[in-house]
Amino acid sequence: MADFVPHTDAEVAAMLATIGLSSLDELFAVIPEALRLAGGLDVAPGLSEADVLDRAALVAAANGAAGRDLVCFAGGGAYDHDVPAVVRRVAFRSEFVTAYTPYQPEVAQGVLQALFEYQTVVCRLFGMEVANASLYDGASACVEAANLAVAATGRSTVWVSRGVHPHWRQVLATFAGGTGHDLVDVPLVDGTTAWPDDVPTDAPDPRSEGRSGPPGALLVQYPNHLGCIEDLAAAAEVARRTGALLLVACDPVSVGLLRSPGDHGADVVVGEGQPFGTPLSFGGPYLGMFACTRDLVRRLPGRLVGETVDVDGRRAYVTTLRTREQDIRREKASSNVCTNQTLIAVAAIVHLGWLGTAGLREMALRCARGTRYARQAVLGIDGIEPLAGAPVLREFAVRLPVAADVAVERMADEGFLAGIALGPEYTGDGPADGLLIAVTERRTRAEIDAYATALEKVVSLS
Amino acid sequence: MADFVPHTDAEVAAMLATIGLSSLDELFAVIPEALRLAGGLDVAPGLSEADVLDRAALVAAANGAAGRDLVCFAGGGAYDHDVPAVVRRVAFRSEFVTAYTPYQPEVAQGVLQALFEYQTVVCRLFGMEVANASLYDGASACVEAANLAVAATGRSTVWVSRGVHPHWRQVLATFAGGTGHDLVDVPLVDGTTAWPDDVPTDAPDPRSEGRSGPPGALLVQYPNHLGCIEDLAAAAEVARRTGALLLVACDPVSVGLLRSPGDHGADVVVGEGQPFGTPLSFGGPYLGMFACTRDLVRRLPGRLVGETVDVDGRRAYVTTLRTREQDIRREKASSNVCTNQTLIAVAAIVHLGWLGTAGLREMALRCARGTRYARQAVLGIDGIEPLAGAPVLREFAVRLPVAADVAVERMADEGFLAGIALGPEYTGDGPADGLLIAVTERRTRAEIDAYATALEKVVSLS
Amino acid sequence: MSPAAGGKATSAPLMGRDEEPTLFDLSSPGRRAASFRHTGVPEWEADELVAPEHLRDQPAPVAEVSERDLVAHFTRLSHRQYSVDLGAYPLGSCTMKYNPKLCDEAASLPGLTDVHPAAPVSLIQGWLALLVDLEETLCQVTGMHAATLQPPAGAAGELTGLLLMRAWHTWRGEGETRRRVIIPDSAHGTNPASVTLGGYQVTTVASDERGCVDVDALRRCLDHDVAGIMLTNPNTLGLFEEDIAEIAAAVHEVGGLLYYDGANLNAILGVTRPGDMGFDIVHMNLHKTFAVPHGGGGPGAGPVAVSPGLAPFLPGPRPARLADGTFGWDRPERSIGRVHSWHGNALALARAWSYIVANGGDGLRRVAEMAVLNANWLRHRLRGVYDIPYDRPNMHEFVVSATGLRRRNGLRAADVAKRLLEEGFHAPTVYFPLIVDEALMIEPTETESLQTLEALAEALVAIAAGDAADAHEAPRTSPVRRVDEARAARHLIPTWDAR
Amino acid sequence: MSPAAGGKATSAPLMGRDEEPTLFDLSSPGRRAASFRHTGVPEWEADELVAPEHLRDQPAPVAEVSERDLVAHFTRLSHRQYSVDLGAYPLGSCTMKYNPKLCDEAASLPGLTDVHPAAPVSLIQGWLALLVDLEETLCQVTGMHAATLQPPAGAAGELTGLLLMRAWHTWRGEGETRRRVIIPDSAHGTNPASVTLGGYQVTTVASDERGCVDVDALRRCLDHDVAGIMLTNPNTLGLFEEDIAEIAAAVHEVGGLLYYDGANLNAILGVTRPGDMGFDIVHMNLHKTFAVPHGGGGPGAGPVAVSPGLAPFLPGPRPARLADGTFGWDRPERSIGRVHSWHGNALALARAWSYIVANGGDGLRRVAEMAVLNANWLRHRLRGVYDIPYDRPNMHEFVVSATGLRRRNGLRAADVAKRLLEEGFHAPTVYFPLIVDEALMIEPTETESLQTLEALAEALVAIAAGDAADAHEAPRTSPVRRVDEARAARHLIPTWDAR
Ligand SMILES: Cc1ncc(COP(=O)(O)O)c(C=O)c1O
Ligand SMILES: Cc1ncc(COP(=O)(O)O)c(C=O)c1O
Repeated sequence: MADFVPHTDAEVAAMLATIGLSSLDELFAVIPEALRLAGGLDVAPGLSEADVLDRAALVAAANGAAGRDLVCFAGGGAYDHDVPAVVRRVAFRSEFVTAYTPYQPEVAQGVLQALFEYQTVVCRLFGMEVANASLYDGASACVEAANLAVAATGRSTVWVSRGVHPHWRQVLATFAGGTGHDLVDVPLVDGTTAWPDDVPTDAPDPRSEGRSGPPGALLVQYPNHLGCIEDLAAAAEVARRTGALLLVACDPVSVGLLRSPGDHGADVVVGEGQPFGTPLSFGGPYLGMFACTRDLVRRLPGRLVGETVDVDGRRAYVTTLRTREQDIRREKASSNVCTNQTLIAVAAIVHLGWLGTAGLREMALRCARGTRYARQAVLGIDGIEPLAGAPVLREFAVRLPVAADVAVERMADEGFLAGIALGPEYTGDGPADGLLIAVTERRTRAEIDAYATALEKVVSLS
Repeated sequence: MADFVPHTDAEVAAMLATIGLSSLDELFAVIPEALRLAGGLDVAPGLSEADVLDRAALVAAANGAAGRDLVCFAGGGAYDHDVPAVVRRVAFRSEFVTAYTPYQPEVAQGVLQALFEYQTVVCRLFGMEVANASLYDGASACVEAANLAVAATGRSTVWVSRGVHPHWRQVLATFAGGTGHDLVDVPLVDGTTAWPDDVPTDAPDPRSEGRSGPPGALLVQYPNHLGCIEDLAAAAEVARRTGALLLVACDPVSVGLLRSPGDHGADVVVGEGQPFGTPLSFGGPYLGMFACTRDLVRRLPGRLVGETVDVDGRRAYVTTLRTREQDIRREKASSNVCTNQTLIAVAAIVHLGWLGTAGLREMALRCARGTRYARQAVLGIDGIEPLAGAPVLREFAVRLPVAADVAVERMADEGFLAGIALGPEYTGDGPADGLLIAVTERRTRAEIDAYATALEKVVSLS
Repeated sequence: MSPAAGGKATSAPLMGRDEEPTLFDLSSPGRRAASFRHTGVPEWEADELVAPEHLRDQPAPVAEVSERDLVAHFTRLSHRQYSVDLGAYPLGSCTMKYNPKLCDEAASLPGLTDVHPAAPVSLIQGWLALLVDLEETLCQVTGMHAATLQPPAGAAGELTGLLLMRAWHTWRGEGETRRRVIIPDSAHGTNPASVTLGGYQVTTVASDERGCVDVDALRRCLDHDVAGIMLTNPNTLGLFEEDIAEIAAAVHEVGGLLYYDGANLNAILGVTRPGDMGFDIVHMNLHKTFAVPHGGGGPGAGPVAVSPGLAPFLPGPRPARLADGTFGWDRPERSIGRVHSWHGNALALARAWSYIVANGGDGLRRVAEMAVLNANWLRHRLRGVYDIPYDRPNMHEFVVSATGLRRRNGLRAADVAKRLLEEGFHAPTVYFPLIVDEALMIEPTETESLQTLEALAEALVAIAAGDAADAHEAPRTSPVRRVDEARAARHLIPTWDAR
Repeated sequence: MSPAAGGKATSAPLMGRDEEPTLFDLSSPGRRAASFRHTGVPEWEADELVAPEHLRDQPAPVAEVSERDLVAHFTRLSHRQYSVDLGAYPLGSCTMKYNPKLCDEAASLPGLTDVHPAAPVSLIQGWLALLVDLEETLCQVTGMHAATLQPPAGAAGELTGLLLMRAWHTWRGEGETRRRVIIPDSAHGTNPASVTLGGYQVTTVASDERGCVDVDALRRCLDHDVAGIMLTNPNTLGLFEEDIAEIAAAVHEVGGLLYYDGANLNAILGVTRPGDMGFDIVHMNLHKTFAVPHGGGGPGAGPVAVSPGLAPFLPGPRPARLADGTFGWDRPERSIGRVHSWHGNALALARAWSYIVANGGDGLRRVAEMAVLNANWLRHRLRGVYDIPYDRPNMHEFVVSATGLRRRNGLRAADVAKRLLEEGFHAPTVYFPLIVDEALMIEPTETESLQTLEALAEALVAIAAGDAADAHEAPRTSPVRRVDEARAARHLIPTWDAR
């Protein structure tokens, strides 16, 4: 079995002697007899390194991997982008991987400066002034944004667009169980959020649902879960009118082409940073991006790196405004985030640095081109209709003539991960026929053509 | 296309201006017009990183890889050992990978110390006093050993056991074309070298082949190409009697169990270091190990790292005895080696450090056990006979009832790389029925059983 | 200003002590590293694809560097960063053990990394099997019944656990009446923060002179408005709460639940289990006990395991072993809902899984034994040099105090920490737990050798004998010296553009 | 002596300037890292497997360290090592360009790394295709007809080339009469060494005042006992041998062959070709021109390309494209035989292949252009500060001399080199080529930016203005300072056991 403990028998004996014990069991003498585990753990004996890697390989072989087994057209916050070699070779250097949170800045300038650069680029993409060093994922970033907004406005109602990723809304709901926030669901009309004033008269006014007060925040996704580009100007206007903060969950790739949420007046911009440097990874670790305006900085959740100098006047970085953090504020803290996703943020800044200004735009443009091309091909198939009319960028939703989950299963046999089957909140009471299709810069014309051909075949089976 | 040149157009223009040129073409004005390549290289346009990796993956898919596609029983100086993760993660850190030869020792202590440790372990394994920082491979190490011995003894005849890897003997022959060494082939009898005095009277005495004088060196492989353990004591005795140096090409894994060549009185010990830290790699880069006695150090080819101190008295390492080297001795040099295989030596010392004293022994023991088990199984098959009677350690040769290359092809269909088909120098004038089979610590009983079953099937086909 | 020189290496400590330029300093307009694959997709222009009101006027400025400069920049930054792979990291409460390289490799297999989280179950049988196996093993290790692997860190696990507590009380009709959660004064800061975010009020219970929960004080806090108690055992002083059975009984008696903060689980692997102690909810920090590397501040993984009664409330969907031997998703009956965008920090979970498979049951117990042996040996070694406020057999860590030193030599805990950097070790955790004055919390972990402990002890002894003026200069060996934290907060520069 | 502390990091320059213990210092009897897979093979004892006369009495001592200490040891060593990935490396003649990370990845695909070199052709179609493609491309780049990829480094390529020369002359019946090979006095040391090992005598031809081969002097050397001439063009001064056509004609006229040392090929990629200049045999250093990293001293790859007449002599077996579109091995008719155990440094070849595929024809030309632009710009920038003995348009590198500096300030080339380390750059090649006094040979390569060149120039200018006493102290920033090379040679300590 692999063994990572250096102690030789002689050393153990000597150490026990030093501390006046005669057996290892005596180390645990303070533990009441009744609580001690008799017979040891019922966990299989350890394996050698080679055996562990063989077992892992068996497990890995039992999955359908993008690239290896499947051509991926699924997205929904988890995109099949190319990750350049520099990310794997540089961001995952062991100094970054095996460091703790930078508590001793004198010997942690590597991580600190990388985070400072990451924060800078996050702000540039989102059009914001401050960004934190990361949160867990897109969902937790939404939760923290809502918490911030409620605290800042003193209003516990949050209007949440149904265009926000359903999982993120579910996570918001879970944590609202603790905070007591009142989440109000705002429907989509033809693909984009119908804020109360615009809602057709026959739709229920979310504000009329009883217990809700005026909103402390509006949360909208850009582009939204159906791939549609939300009208942020309109959202900002509603926020202004209601006195709410505008929270935007923003795809960080799309802003390679789209105007930034900050430009539209967003107060907090969050996002899922997975597209930068992180493979699909079965959903994690991903990267919660979080940025806000400067006047909200004292409510910023998580860690923040700032620039300063050392005693000799050398430029240096350090985690700052720590008085916001849970280890100092304890029960008065407005966030409990401690360990975050620093390494994933480092991977993101390496990937972003590789992309550069022109490359990020090109990446977004290529996603948009592939999406346009695929959308044309897919909508050309008999029986497939668009699910929403609003313009899209890198993802689009369609209605199939068959149940979407069935189509996805069949498409897997054809070598494609066809997309994500949409839930009834998007397709209504009818058949679950909604499919969300994402096209990244990796997808070739030949792959898209083959996809459309396969999809045509698959949906024509009864 | 991937582009590793940083120059922007503006920078190129500015630089040209500084040096007083108006176009890039003018940089090459000194090249006579007639020699300039019109129309550029007929090499396909560059590809993006992702496209290059895709192309490489296609190429890689067209091979039969050990582990992925085949269970490997081939050896012959290229063994399918487990390489622990530490080698890939630590030896291939970019500081080691992207450094040049340590010309500035003050900033090259990393490579230098690693090589010093490598040299130490090579000496310990081989029972020698000095080792160099590596040569290209097993073959080049044999060539350098022969060159050293000829120079040291002033005799240009080298007796080469036929038990030495045929490729290595071929390389010896190639380079003897330049040096003019007289290589005398010494046959095997029942698997081990029959040095002249022991040669049955009906075999030709190698010394009687005319032009050859008394040998400057004897070169023997341990264990030899048929896997047999040579009697080094006997070889040493012949060397003593003839006044030749004893050169041993030694498998560095086998000496985990076997007595070291130095123990038997070898003067130079070389070896193929691939088993330590280097995957099969289609044959390279591998690692030429080279060690000798202290009194031969001034003839040691290649680089040598020595311990010293810096001006403050700190322990430090540096390449030493550089006056032996080609860049200083020029035409008087006895070796032209410059770039060697340093990184592979670093990988070897990391792997060896991981194995440790007990682990190296265990690795050798496990190879020997697997070999014993496989040999019993294979020799239990009808029609398969041992090719030689001498005891073996980690590899063995058999005679099949079918041509060995045919068996290898058929076994590939069964998922095995069955071994290496032996040439007529081992099988004689009859059918080419010799197969060399290696068993490493990776091979499980189940794999060996399946191999034997498949082999039985394969040899019973007509 | 002209761009900085990307090939100048004086910021690598090997070469000098200069500042490392930022990516933005290194940028030259028009320079780039990226290349994109050939796809054959029609090359529509941006304005053919996006309506003008949505289209950016200018590309978002990122940086403009060559791949060569990018690599050199981050390589030099890495040389400015301490890590476990360079040396010992006795950061109390953080369990900075060696992270086996084999776990890196296990978690980077394409069959694990390249799997979409929304793929149908037929395509994720390997992942589901791994997660179920990990969940079962973690339950075995903690003595619990079922677990969720979704929480991405310890604090997320805490909050998940508190929401489970709330859901349970609510389901039992006591959602409104149970308003308080008890926390010892030695608790980690995330505990009270999580309690607050869980919608509870914090009641702090004092530690007694032994450094453990004062059971009498605890009894005085207990009432039917108590939802539960959060403890870590061994506690943050590294001491085993010997009265845990009594505590559990008392809390249970008033209808409260016991929450176990698993940050210190490394001490008791295979020795005792939270479930056997009476805990109802347990989170684990896989990035401590199970060798998931810390990544400079994450990602980690904070699974939460529960007793049978709480299983129906776990977040869903949960990976499940189906009757036919395949794997699928299961949504617990009364689930509190998702706590993660997908299924948790899956690759971190895979690392932990591989670590457990490598160690096995016996290996895990040995981990605990050696962690505890190391910590006790080191405490003995430091006796008489540092104050040891609770000088009795500890578990995986112990806390010393610089109070005496401060009085005698003027050396504060922070000075000891900075001096230790000069001696080639990362500093212990300082000023935590809050109940110890000038605290230095030392956790050597099991992967450090006796010789390393001895060297660490020698360094600490030498530091204690040194003088304050000298220590205030420390560290003098690092690429930057003490940084001006006050200035960072006062003149906040959170981005390059804010300079 | 008790073992050293594996977790103390003061030898990492981030943390201090201490010595790093060796693996042997770190060893503790009985400690280990290795683990072996479960195989189920019967566990015979060693003495059941090996006869007593062959069996070792004691295990061969290697080292006894934990995986944790092993990793920390080599990680710290890596921090004591300069590399391209840290900064510029203007080491003349070595072409220390950035090695793209994508090439690392291409060459680590299991389908390339895990292939046995003796596998039958049916199992190596990918490898053979790659090698054939590489060979064809290298022929295109050099203007040659056929190539061998076997030689594992430049010097091995040289010797291979000389043996080809010999085989050709022998085949023509002139094996005995052609005894000399001509080499310019500016040649790299491997050239004369290879000539000697090739069984030839070296005739040195002087360079003229322009730094090029003195054609008249050459003519005087030429006779029918000349087997050939070895040149590099651009030569080691970085100057293009403009008279190459004349040289070629003269050598060919006496029946000699022209050998091209391809170490400087980076300068002329896509611009001009050795084949077009009249060369018959060309070796390439793929670890220079084609971005194979140097690995601290190898592995490299030194393919040799030849004109049609020499192709039948190439080492075999050669990878070949067969008539049916598949690939196989071919043994050239009059092959000199193998020059490598297998097929050359295959993974290095794969790296070079991927580099060429990435750059393409146009990219390779751009490489040459920018390499030459950089070198010329830098030469201009250093004018007036350093002596430039051959101050005319250079190619990819140029040579300056510290002769004047030495006279004025007492600064030698070695001092400039050591001071440059303090300025965050690797030193140029010093004291080579031999024909320049106090030579500093500077090759910036194309992957360094204008800003890096400017910083390098500033450093060199500042150094030239400094004084010798100060420079003699250099380097003061590195973990060790000037090392005592004389002592290393005098009291040779080649292993730990020799201490
Ligand atoms: C005792 C204790 N509890 C909880 C936590 C929080 O864990 P995390 O940082 O993973 O959120 C930590 C770690 O910092 C801890 O030490
Ligand atoms: C001009 C020249 N020729 C030949 C060589 C020898 O190449 P290698 O070191 O690969 O053997 C070198 C490199 O050192 C060189 O610079």
